[in-house]
Amino acid sequence: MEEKNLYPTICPYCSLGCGFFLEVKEGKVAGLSYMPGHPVNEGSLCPKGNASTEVLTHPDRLLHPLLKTENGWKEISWEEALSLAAAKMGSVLQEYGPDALAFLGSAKCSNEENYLFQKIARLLGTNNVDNCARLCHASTLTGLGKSLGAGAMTNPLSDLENSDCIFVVGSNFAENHPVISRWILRAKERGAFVIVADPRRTPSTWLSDLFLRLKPGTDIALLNGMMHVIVSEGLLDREFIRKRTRDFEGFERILSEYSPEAASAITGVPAGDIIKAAREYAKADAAAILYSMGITQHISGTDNVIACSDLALICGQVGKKGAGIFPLRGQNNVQGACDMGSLAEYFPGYGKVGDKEAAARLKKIWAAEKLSEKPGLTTAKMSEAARAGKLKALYLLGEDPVNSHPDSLNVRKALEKLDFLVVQDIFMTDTAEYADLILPAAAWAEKEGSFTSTERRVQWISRAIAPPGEAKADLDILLGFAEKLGLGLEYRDAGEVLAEISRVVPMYGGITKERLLQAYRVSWPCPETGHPGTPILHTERFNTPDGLARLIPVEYRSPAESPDPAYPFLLTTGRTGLHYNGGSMSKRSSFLLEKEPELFVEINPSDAQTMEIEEGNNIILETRRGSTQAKARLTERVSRGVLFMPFHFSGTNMLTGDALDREAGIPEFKVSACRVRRV
Amino acid sequence: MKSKAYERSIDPASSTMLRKAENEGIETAWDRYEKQLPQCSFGQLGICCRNCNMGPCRIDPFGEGADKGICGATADIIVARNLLRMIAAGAAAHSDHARDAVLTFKKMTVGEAGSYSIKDEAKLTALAAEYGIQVEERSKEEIAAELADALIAEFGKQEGPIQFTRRAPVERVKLWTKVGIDPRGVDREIVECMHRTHIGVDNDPTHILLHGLRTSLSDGWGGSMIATDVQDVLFGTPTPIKSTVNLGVLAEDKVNLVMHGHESILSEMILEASDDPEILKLAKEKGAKGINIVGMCCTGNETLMRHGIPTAGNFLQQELAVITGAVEAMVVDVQCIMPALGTLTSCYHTKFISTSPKADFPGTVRMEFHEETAYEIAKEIVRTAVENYPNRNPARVNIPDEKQECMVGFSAEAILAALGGTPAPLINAITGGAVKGIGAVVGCNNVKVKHNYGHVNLVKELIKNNVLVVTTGCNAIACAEAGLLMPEAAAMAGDGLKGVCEALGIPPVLHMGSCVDISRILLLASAVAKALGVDISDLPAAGAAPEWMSEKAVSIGVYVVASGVYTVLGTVPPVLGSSEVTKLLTEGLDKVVGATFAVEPDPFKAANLMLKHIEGKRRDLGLKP
Amino acid sequence: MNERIRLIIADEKKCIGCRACTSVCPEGIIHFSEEGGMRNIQFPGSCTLNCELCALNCPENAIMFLLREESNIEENIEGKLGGKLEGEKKAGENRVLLPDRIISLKLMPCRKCGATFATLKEIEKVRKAISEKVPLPSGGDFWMELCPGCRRGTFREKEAKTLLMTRKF
Amino acid sequence: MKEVLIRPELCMGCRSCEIACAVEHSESKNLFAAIMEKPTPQKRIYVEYVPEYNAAIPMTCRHCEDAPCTTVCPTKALKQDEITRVVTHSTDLCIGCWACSMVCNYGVIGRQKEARVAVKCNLCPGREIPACVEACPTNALVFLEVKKLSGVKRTEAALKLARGMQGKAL
Amino acid sequence: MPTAVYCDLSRCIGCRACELACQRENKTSRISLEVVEGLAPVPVSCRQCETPLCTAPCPGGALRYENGRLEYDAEKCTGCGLCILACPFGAAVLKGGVIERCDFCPEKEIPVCVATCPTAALFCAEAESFGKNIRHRNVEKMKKILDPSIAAGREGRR
Repeated sequence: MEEKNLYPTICPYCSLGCGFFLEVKEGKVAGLSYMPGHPVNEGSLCPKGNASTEVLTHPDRLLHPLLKTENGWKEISWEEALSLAAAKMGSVLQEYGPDALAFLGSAKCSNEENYLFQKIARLLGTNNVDNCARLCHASTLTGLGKSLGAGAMTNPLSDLENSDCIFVVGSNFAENHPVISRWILRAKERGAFVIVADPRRTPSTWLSDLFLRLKPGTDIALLNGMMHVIVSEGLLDREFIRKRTRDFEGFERILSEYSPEAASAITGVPAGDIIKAAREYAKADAAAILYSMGITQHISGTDNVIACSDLALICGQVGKKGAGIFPLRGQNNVQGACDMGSLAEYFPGYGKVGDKEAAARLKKIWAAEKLSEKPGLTTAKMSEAARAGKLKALYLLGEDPVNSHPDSLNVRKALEKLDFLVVQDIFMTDTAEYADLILPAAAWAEKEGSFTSTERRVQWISRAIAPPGEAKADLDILLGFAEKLGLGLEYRDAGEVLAEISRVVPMYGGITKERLLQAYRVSWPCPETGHPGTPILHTERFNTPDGLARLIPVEYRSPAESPDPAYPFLLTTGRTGLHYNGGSMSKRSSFLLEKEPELFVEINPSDAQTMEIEEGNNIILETRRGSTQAKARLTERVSRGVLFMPFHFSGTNMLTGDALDREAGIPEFKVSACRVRRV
Repeated sequence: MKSKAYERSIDPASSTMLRKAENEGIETAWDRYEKQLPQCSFGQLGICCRNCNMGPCRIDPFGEGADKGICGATADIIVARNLLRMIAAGAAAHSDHARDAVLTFKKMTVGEAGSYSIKDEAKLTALAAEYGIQVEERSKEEIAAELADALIAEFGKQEGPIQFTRRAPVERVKLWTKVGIDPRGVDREIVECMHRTHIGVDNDPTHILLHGLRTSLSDGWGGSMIATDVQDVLFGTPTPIKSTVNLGVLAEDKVNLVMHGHESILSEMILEASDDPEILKLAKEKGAKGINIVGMCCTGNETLMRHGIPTAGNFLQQELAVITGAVEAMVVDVQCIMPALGTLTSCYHTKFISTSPKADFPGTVRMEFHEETAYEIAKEIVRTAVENYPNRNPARVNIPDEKQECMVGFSAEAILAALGGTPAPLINAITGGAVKGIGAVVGCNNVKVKHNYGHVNLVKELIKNNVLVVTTGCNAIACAEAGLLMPEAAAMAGDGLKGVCEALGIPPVLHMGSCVDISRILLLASAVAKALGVDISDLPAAGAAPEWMSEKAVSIGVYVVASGVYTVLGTVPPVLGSSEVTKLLTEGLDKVVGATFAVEPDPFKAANLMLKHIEGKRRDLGLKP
Repeated sequence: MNERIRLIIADEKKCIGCRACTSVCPEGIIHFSEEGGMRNIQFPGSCTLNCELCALNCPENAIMFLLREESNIEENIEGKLGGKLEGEKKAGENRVLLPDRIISLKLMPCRKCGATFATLKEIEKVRKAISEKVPLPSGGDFWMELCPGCRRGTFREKEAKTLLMTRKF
Repeated sequence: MKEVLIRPELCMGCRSCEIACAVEHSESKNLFAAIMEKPTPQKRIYVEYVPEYNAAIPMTCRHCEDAPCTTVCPTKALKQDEITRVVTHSTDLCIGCWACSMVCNYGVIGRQKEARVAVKCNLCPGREIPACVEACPTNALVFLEVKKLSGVKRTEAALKLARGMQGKAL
Repeated sequence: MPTAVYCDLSRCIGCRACELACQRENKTSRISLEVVEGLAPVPVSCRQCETPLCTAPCPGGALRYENGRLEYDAEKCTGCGLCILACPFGAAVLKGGVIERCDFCPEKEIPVCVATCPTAALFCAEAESFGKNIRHRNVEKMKKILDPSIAAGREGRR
């Protein structure tokens, strides 16, 4: 057998940060090997992980910088491309001021790249920088930030095995983060009680001991109902509340309206089940809450997150082994992109834009004369501004807003309206079709850099193979772009960028390339060299000024849209096990595509019967924003009156609304009123 | 499901008592056995180990579960270790019995054992000669004192052979030395057994078993043989005598005192005390026509063969004697005494008197026995029995009618005497083919076998085939009860044996004593072998223990085999869990000591195995088939 | 070695239509097609290849070769096949050129999905082989009437049924 | 129907049931002969140990209604009697595919290695009481109808109560 | 060692990583997973029967039961496909004249489907280990209903 070299790497798909080895033969990827020693996945990989190498070798990869001309795309040199980009952006800056520029970072790119990207934006004088975390977990940042002082997962995933009760709400982990099932099952083997609250009967619910089938968007009612039970039955951890939290008094009052019966009326979950769930959660020695986009992607997303946090706090289920709050992030570096300040309202390390002190600190390190003090535009606002003509130029780093953002018709309009659009990606996307300039980037294994997984684990990926064609590492492209802009950013490699990051971002203080290469498993906060990292947060104090967590009462609000006679169905969206987000990667895997080739909609068989829809029929779905066609899939997974569509295929987000969470600006992907008819 | 009384014993007297027990709601060993069923399979196969407190460990005999103990011991190791411990315990029982006899003997020589005296001077002189003790011009007490010291020294002998082992044919001794199993002092060997079986010492099954052979030899040719010979010197070497056996020997109108256990030291004194006029007078006063002393088990064998004292039964009849309701006192010393007697005697008027400093039981009247005041204590014991006579409830008395005459007391010396002072007639009978060979049938009773069924049928089958049977222990009593110990039983024998018995006026089954007296059988075998000029293993002889149960029997079995006698066991020893040990015992030992074990619960088939073996040996010796 | 023309003679009675010959033929000159519930195996009349892979791989020994030059070829063929073969005899030569032969075998439709999946003869052979190995009672080999896909499906459904019995949610 | 019911609180973990089962399903039905037999006799009851409680639980076929093992068995080697509900297994028909073992919710379908077939409890045909039950020294295994067992348990509980009351009265 | 790839169905989440891994390793996926009614995922692959029916009609001895396992010799395979017709599970397919069935990924330490399974539902083991696992799980369940007083009692017995 020929010699194959094994390169350790981290899966480029979701945020768990699973490790595996790339088999490289003669500079080409020959396959992958499992890594049983990796602390997150213990060698296992979900289907997407298994298909990840197909991305590297796919013929659709962008190989050259492309310029849009009247005769279609024209290959140009890097020199031309970067000069053009700098010139165009520069002229917009001159003509309309910095806030006519916007930068959309990528949760798929490394910490170093995101850092550099936002640094470029901020040095140019704008805070119009954001990333797709806005679409999934912005509410976690704001919600947990408010209550606990840190918007991140409190415990490592493997710690789930120490939990005695796992409460999963709004997360179909079994399909979206399959490896988590491993840890949940391990907890179950030890006798843990698993509660899953979801409107759909997903594979995650198969693993549960108690399934709460709530109506979409009624999470707060459920959580408040549970807390009502806990308070009225005296199951709360009074000592924890006294020592570690504040504002309990006001908090307690609001719960009185959420008796299990009242909660049951809103959520559709039997009152008995709410009581049972509350008791199991509160009585467990260590209980964990897992949540994901079923909590965050609502207009009440931030409140939903706070409700989860409240539940954990009143039961004292935070800051110890097996107990904590586990927001399951989406992208492989969504945590890192946020940490790096790829956010309109936060500097790197979560210094608030507008906070003089934070700005001063940054100015000093960056040797910048001044930084904008005005919070920038979030993704949705960018689209709005572009449509209004206020935003002129946009630099997209590995993003596909046409597919991944809600209300895609409006997104398309916005993109059309732009004067100049640069798209830096590895594949041609629907969004890239609108670009003026396309820059071919390197995929994850073709470059180096650090990535921060959902459990705050910072891991280093080394370059295993060269990028195809003329494609370049994002970092190199950005450095070239900055040079053309005359920003004078001089870094030799990602390691040097990380060295600066460790000075700028306090919790990365002790994280260096050398350290990550030795043991690719450091969890932040790691404030200084030699610090072992912090797998479990909040063990002693919370990250708030007084060290106490806040108990914040939240009220149930009905979703922005509810089914009505005109639009009688409630449409919810999510992911399937085989595809990933916009699908620009997963749909390029022949296998994944073969198994899940097209857009489908899950509909309850009895609804289907009423509508005379049969398995496999093409049906048209319409919302107030648009319509799309999909294959009907009849299944008991969804209850009557509910439809489910994955968002991997273009079409789904034509239907979703653009109602936003007022604090985090996250769109309500999860609930839309919808009507259905056969083709 | 309770078995019927007639299914439990072939002896009508015993069946009668079992029915009585059932009617009275009395529990016996058979009932307790049935409550134990099914018995633990791990135990039956010998594959559980409790030698350390990491355990208990056990091996799955069907290979699905554990194949090793915690320390790593395999089934083979565990079985071998357990077997060695059984041997050690059996050897300890015999040799400790012997020690008591020798110590009494020693005390007697210094005048501390008041009432004991030397009854067989000839044997004393012979033994002294064996030990090279000067006999000329010395008083018998002087000789005895020196002999006693020499015998006491045998127990703790660290190096060098036990003197009595040299009674074996030279070839045998050579073989033992070659294999490395020529025994040292029995105390040392037993201690070494316990050491070897401690966790982490000896873990090679063959190596362990070789020490088992050695230990058992130190019992057979040491402990047991010393016990026999010293008791002969003290109480007389048995000579043929007639008596009666079975439960019917209990007397309806006399004070019945049952002596149960193994040591003669006690029984001899009780016999003397029962003749005390004072006591006899008391008995009369209490309304009894006299005092009826009867034996039970091996104490029974001892008094039977030395004094013709009737014997009430063997091991499994101990409870039945009490159940007659006619026993005033059950006096026990050591070995094979069921603790159940405590509860049982409390259901009747019987006094359960324990006497040994070593052995006490629940529900006993304690009357500890010491040589210095032996007679006084014995008298006190008999008095207690007599005084208990009025408490007897005649309504509950039911003494079976069955009693059987028997001729007993064939010590090796007595057999020689019966043959006219030389083994020649026997040798001639064997070489001539009238007697095919010698069968040694011994051993206990065991509830797993219908009481006496194995014993009696096996013996009958052997004599029918012209095999002269020598017997000891519970088998001897079983044979006696079946009438096989009468010269008239020759009628049941084959023609050849019948002729020899009729000519000599002896029974076809010769009673050689208690279980400790199997040493007498070894001596007889040695004598015959020497006369034929061969090793014991060449003799047309075989052994059997059809109903064995005790650890003593294990030790006996092993020393008999180690001495060269093929032995058939009637109940399965706890070794089958190890194929290696089983193979060694049933095949491998032939290469080591020229004899092996066989297991055959069916007495007829067992007899066949023995006959086949005897025929084989005859063929090897070139004798007429 | 001279290129010799050999006649391929396939025995219609023996052939079960397994297609082993079609898959091993290095030149792919044995074809098969399925239509109208029949599987047709098309053998060329002759073959110039110096191989006998199709004959070697035929599980029923239904294929044999004859050299065209062999004498009394008609007899040979007739003798071996027990029937008369229609061949073209060239004038003046004792040679036969056989036309392409098609063996048509009836296909079995899957009882569940209706798709044909094997010839009746194949099924019969396999049934017999199985019953010699395991004494299945009649109807004990229900799966023989299903296509492999439906067998998987049936088994899957059975397992799923047992799983759903224990699954609460 | 009568079932082999388990009273874990009485189980000493002696594994007598396992051995009795293997012996009963041997050629000779005799312990000493069975251990030498080939193929090795196989038990169909399993004593599982619960370390936390230092207790053991014997597990054997429950003869489920609508038994999953019979559903998936392709060759009908596993069959359920319609009336008695006893699930039996024919070694002749078994092809050793272990589909049954995959769906058995109690994990009590074992494997005869040498014969390469499944083995499972057949409630000892020809015996009034299954060997395992008979072998149990503490009556942790009983052969009863479920209803009856509840009756037994009630009686026991009542006895316990009564004793407790007596104790107090004294 | 007659082992097979088994699935603990109660753990399977129907993610199909097994199919994908197998396809990557063996070009054709030899394990097939469908989610019945969207609720019950069941992977099907060669059961590695101990009395395999597929060997019965095999003419060339390419499939045979040897050394305690089902052996396949592609050299001897005639590609007649009769084995596929014999299999009750439809667990093998004929592709390019050879039989595609689970052979435990001989080049890997453990079959890739087992290695990749996120929930460890798939495992490669001897047949009897399956029952053992389930029994242990049942013990865990029964433990909860065991009377705690027993535990106390047993302590004394220990």
